Amino acid sequence: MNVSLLLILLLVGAFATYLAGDKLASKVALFFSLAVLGCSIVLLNHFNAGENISFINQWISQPNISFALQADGLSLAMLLLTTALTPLIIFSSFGNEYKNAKSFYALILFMAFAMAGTFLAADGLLYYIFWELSLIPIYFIALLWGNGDAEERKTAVVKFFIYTLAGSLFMLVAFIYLYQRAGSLLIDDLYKLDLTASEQLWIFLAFFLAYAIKIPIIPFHTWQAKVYQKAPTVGTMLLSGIMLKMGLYSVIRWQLPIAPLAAKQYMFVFIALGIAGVIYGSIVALRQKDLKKLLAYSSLAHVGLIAAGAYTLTLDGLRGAVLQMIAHGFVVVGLFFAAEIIFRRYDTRTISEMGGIRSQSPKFTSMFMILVLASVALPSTFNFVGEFTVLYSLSQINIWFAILGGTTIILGAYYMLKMFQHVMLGETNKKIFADVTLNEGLTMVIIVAVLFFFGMYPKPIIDLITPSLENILTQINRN
Amino acid sequence: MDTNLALVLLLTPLLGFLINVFFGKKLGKTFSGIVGTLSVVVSFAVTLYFFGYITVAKQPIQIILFDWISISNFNLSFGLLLDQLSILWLLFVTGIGSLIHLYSISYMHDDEKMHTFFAYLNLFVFFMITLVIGSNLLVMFIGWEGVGLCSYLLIGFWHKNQEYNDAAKKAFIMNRIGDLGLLIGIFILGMLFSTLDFTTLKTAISGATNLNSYWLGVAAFALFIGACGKSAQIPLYTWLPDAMAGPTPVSALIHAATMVTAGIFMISRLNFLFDLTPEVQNIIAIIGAITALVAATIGLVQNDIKKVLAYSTVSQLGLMFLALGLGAYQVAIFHVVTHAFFKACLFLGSGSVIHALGGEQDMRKMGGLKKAMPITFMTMLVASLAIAGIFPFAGFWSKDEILITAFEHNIVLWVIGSVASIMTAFYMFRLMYLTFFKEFRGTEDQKHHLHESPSLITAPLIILAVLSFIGGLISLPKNSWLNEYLAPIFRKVTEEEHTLGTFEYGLMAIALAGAFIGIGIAYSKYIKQNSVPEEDSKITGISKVLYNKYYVDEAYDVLFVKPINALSGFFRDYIETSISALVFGLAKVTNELSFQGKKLHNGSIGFYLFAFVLGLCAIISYLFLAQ
Amino acid sequence: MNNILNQIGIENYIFLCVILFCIGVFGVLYRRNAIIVFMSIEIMLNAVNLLFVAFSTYHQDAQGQVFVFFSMAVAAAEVAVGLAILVSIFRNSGTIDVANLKNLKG
Amino acid sequence: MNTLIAITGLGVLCLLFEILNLRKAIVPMTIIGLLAILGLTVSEFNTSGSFYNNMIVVNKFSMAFSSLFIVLTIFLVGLSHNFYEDHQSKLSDFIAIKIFLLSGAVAMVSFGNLAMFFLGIEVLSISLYVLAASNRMNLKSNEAGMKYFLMGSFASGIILFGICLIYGAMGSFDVVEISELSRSAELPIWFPIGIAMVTIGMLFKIAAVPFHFWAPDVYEGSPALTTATMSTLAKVVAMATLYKLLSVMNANISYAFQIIIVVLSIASMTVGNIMALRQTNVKRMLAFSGISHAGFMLMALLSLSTSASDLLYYASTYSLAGIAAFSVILYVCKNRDNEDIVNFHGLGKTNPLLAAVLTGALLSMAGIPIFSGFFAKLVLFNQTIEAGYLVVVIVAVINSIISVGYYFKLILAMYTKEPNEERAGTPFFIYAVAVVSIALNVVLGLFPSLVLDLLG
Amino acid sequence: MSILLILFCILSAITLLTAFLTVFSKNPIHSAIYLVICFFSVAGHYLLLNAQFLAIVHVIVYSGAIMILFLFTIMLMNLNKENEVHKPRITRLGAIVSFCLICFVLILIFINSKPIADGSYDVTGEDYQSIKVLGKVLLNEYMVPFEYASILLLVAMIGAVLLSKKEKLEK
Repeated sequence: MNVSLLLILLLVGAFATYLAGDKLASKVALFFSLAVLGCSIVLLNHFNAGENISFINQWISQPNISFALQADGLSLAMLLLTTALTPLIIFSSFGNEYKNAKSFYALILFMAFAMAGTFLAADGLLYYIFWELSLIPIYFIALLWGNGDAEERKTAVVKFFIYTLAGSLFMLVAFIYLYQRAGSLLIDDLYKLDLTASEQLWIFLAFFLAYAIKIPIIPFHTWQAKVYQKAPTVGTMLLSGIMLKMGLYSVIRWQLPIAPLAAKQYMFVFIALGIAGVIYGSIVALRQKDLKKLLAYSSLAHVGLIAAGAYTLTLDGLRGAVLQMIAHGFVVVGLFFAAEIIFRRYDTRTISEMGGIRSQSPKFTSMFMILVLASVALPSTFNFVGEFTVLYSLSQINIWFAILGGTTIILGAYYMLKMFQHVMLGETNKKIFADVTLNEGLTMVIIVAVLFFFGMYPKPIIDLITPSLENILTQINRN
Repeated sequence: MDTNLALVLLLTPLLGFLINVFFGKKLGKTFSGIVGTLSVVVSFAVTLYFFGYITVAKQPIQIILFDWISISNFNLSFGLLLDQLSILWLLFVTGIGSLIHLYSISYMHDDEKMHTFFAYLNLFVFFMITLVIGSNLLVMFIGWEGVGLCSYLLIGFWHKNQEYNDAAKKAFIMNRIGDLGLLIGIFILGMLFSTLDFTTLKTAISGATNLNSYWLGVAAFALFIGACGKSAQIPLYTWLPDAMAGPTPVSALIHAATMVTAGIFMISRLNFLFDLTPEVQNIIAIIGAITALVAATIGLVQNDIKKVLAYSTVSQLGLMFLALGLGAYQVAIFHVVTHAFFKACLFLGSGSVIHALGGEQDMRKMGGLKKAMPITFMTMLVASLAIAGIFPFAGFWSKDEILITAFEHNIVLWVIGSVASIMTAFYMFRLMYLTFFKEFRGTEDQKHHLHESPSLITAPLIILAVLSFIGGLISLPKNSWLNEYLAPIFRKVTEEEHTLGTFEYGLMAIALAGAFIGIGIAYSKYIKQNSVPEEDSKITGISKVLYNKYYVDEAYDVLFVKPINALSGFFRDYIETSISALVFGLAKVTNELSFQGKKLHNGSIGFYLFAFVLGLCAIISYLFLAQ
Repeated sequence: MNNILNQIGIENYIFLCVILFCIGVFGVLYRRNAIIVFMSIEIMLNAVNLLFVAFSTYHQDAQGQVFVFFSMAVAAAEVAVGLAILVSIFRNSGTIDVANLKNLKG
Repeated sequence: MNTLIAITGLGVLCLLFEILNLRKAIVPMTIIGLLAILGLTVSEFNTSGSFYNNMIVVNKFSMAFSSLFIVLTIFLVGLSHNFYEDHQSKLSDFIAIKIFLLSGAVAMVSFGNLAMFFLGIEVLSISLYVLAASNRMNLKSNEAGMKYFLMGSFASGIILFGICLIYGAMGSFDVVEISELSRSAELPIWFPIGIAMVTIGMLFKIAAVPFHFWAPDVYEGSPALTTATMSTLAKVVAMATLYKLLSVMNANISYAFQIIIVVLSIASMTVGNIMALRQTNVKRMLAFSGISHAGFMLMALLSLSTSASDLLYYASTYSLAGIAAFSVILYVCKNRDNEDIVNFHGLGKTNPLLAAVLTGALLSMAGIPIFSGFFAKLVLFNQTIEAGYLVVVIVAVINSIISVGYYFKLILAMYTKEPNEERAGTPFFIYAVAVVSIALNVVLGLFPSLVLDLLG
Repeated sequence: MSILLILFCILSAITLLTAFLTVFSKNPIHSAIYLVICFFSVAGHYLLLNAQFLAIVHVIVYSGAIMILFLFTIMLMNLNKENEVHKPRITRLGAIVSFCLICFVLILIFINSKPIADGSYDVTGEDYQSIKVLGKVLLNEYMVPFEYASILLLVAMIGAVLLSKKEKLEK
């Protein structure tokens, strides 16, 4: 049993969903995504038992490209994030009616396929292909099932597509260059490369462009808010929950170990950029009028911190970044789902048109509150574990980084609570807010449970990722 | 056994919380109140057991539950530490907590969300216990933030009122500013000593030979900022008066007796650290003294009964910080305990008044309640005397110790502390006079309904009044049980035992005299002259400045809130759009190029061939002439 | 047998052909009448044919002359097709002015 | 050699079918015949040799490209059935011309003598002139034919002049002799000039900047199927021939010449992509896209000795994507008087399959992974960086980004706009061609080694 | 100056002059006539180079066939008038500039090239351009191109027919 099974299952799932027809599509998709989740848990067990679950096979002889899927702790953690969030996201969409549902759900599974592939690929080209492949489904999901004015949406989505593609193409050039040097794109061969400092810098920058746009790090973030706003919530969840983690994962997996000298030399610049994102994102989020846009900027702030953590090149930084990635994945999905729940009832995403929901649905309020609190990294939630570790690593580099990055806990609380106040509190709203349905409640409860469980007991994840991060760290420090 | 009991101690409030959250509505109001109260009472009982244990065994109990967070240079486990300090805190947290829960059963009975209220209260107790018994800084931090959260939830309990929500938000954010400081302190400590565990930290610091005093100072200062946030010291105090928006029991429990003392707890916990950083201690003392004075001055003119108590709380906390800064931890703790008694009593009493008046909090519309509410009056009088520092009430002893310590260190601090005390006496009795004496100034309707509160309310009041009266006994000069009890925690506790000479008696007398002066002024103004504070609009001069709290809120608004919001608008409207325009600009440029290029492709064969020939010539001449 | 180029020189032929070729190019560019443009193209081809023959003599090799036959065939074929197109344009638009062929642009 | 003979035979057979009144059998029989020829070619793939005094040289390169051309012609013939429905009486002529065009193409990649090369290119060109102008009642078609003819003849003149100079320098038309001589002796300057002029003539055929001006006009004006032929078959043929010419006759390209190629490649990519942005006519847009692809393919000339298989791969993917795209265009724009982008509105709703095919084709051209266009660009970039021209690759990358802009314009039109009217009928041949070609494209993407190792 | 050279010069002068006149004449008929003269002078060059067969073929094909085709077309379209509108000045300027440029560049290159042979050219003494030899080369070595040229002509024929044939309106 190896990891390729997962990918096959997802792909088969996508086709099956498409063939199942509009009525059954959502259920088939859920079934397959759950199957994949189960499968990945089984794989995790195999992995923990020390079995080899990699899959490496020659694919193209000239140039020498392998179909290499490798799973270490880091990949598995990200894979689990993907496979756990996918059924959640699919399940969360059960309250909505989508036209042409079969394509919709098939695209979701296809996207999960591409993202899982990105996390597993151990060959540069294969990785790149999955990376690019994940763009297409989200492009269509955002374009066809999105909301708001069609023209505006089109502009936003196309901008997003071209922008991210632009970044990643430079990564491709870097990969080709690396191929010239290494004669192979297998990650182990790339790690072994002995590049000069200037080569490393250029490669680092090429990678950075791709990742900075995907993550996004300011000032490459301008696509984000609009797309999050315009995409259907499912798309936004996929984007923010999993897809932007691809960028962060790639920083750790590809960028840092391949070009460690550059990473070390310009560490401060990139940390500073990440932290600037934290502050900037938080401040911009303060006065957003659209709920989804606000969440988008909050996401910008959070990933800025994660990126800063990753660029510290310390074990704490990397570990904190990974933990925070997973935590943020769950929280942000939950938050966007909350926005969707409100949208289903009020038919608006404008904050000023909300308010007074708490007296109508206390259950929903509590769950939303918990998500908000998790998002501002209240201790005992999973986010705190990540944020604490990241901030700690920043403080080891320079205490000012920690202080500036730490403003997230102040500003984050400010905008999140302000949002919560205007969305949920106040005089009872005149519009009717039906209580959350079982489906919605279940989704929220699962997310909340995950956040609390790993907030108090992150050890399984820490144990899973630490060896591989240590391995990467030795690669970074190899010369 | 100990582990299980400790878990019972910790988890019963959580259980109460869960029951109230999930089944609160079905249980019915009374029952949910009982569940909430019982869960705290159980904790209290367990605490008593531990108290007994610790007094006998004198050995702290340390429990490690599970590994929590891994940091590269150390592991953080989720552990509990039950030593003298934490058990002392637990005693009044759960003890007063039980009383206030009891009180709330009656007080909140008319509120439709009573089960929610109890849920939050239980949650608060749970987090407070976590804060107190956490074995390392980070577990403490869970509680630290958790109580902040509960404070937020309870201040905004009446969530339909956006002003209350604003207050709640403000409290949370102010606290978070402090929390950042605390985190920074934690980071530095972790970096320096590779541990955050209190016991190992203590051995590490005391055992270390060449300490980096700079970083140690920074750490201590950062931690102090955290304490400032939680314990409402300058400059982070403004949230506490606003926090009175919450139900009165909350004010009593969280914003007077327990949560706001967390800062003092933390500093006492880390006394070994602060002892090594005298500069920071000086800062603490100065900040504490200034806070005491400033808050007291503001308290002089407030008309909202709870606001007066709130500023009084800030002022008293300032005094406690003054003591902390002077290294007299046990004195500060003594004041914490007595303050918990009388301030809780005052708040609950004011709650009783407010309850009777159907929600009225403005003292200008009260008066003459003495007859209608005798028990409330009596208990509040006792508490007021205690806070004013009248012999032999509890406050006298604790406050006096602080002032004596201050006098020993720095006369200026003593003067400030004394002035603050005099003011305290004044505004407390201003409150008493305005509320209970003379004629009732409210509406007829209210007058009609005036009544003494039910026994569920008065019983806690009486207990607390008694405690306020006798609380001083735990640390009498010369014969301090408290100092002895806390001896294992504080290094210098024995050295600093006061000698009780004439000098000290003199100071006591001065303090007592000051208190009487304050009461006297209040008496002459509000009983003799029978004056009632003016309408808001008529307040002028200094009192206007004071009434508006020195305009600190406004200043903060102008200095921080408005700029950040303006910046947000600026970022949103200009920076975002211009970065976006930059990206779009590239697209526009290419598009424009395309448009211009279309003119080049004009459909004329002649031009096409001309380009062909030009290209040919260019290539040929480059290849064969330019070489 | 004497090589005629000994008396004339291959360069002269080259220059002649180049100039003739360029006149053809010039004609294509200069005139708007499609027929004349065709003729100019024929001039270009003829210039090359002449050069072929000259080179054939230069190398004393028959291949160059053989190639001229192919070139002629090509020229004939091109003219046939070109004139057919021209005729249909003339039928549709009544003009053979190439400058009027500007419907397709942009 | 057999391939060439068979193809010309098939062409003549086509004409005979008309005489024998077997009009209905023409398309199927031609396809069967072409398949047979394809089989023949593939079966002889590993036999190499020269025929008839070195007139035709058969090797892997020529066989591979010939097979590609045959495949493309099969598709084009398949599409003819539907396209010439209303021109039944001329069907045989059209098909025959296409077959002869194919024979010209095969001659061009398997020539051993410049005479064959010249005749081949003329057969190809003349066929295309005729096809471009073949909608005789349509002035646009006439204009396209005229423009193509005038400029094409001009280019033929240049090529002929080049050949003449090569002959003058070498005294032979035989490429083997020429290449031997070019290595050994001290060359008269005529030879490089001749090479340059032939190259320029070929650059015209593949529509590289600044010799590209004809392409958009002619593509736009020609009947759609002819445009398909030009943009797929003709372009690929010209590119392969140019590659063969340069690699066979002139193994050591001078540095200056490489600079020229770099500049032209960059210019073609940039101009093609930028110009395509504002086009509303789909054929015109694809013309500019074709120009940019020509620029990409020119990169193969920077590493002549090693890039044959890369070029083959690029050519296959590009032309297969082109065929797929054009088959959809043919379907959509049938009975419309233009190919405006408006016609594509709502295709995603009315005909999801064809919309998906077109999307796939465009994504392949844009170089999005899993479609083979991506791998084609990849191997080409790889080759070019290896040759040391990183700049070209970076410009190419920037151009790929720009290209997404207009490819997606079409995709957006299909999926986000409301359909304006129903399209009737599901012509089998068009569906078959569209699906098979895009499927082949994807298969090439999944197994690039199938093609990349062919010429290894 | 040998006679041959003088002959060459005269012929060249005629060729170039008539070529120019072809381009410049306003009347298409005149152009056609000048072109015929030009072709004849090229045939003279062929004769000068001793390629008699080619000269004759040239006259037959060009002057006989192609030119007649041109003339037919001109007559058919009734174009024998000087009705051509003058091109805009910029176009003419462009034409002249490109003419000068291409002439200049090409001639400069050829002048720059080193002299091929100083006065003495290969003389093999073999017969290489009699009809017999040409026939042999054409039908032996160049058999395939020769055959293939027929395809070319066939294509041209089909094409011409295709372009001018009227369709029977079946539907």
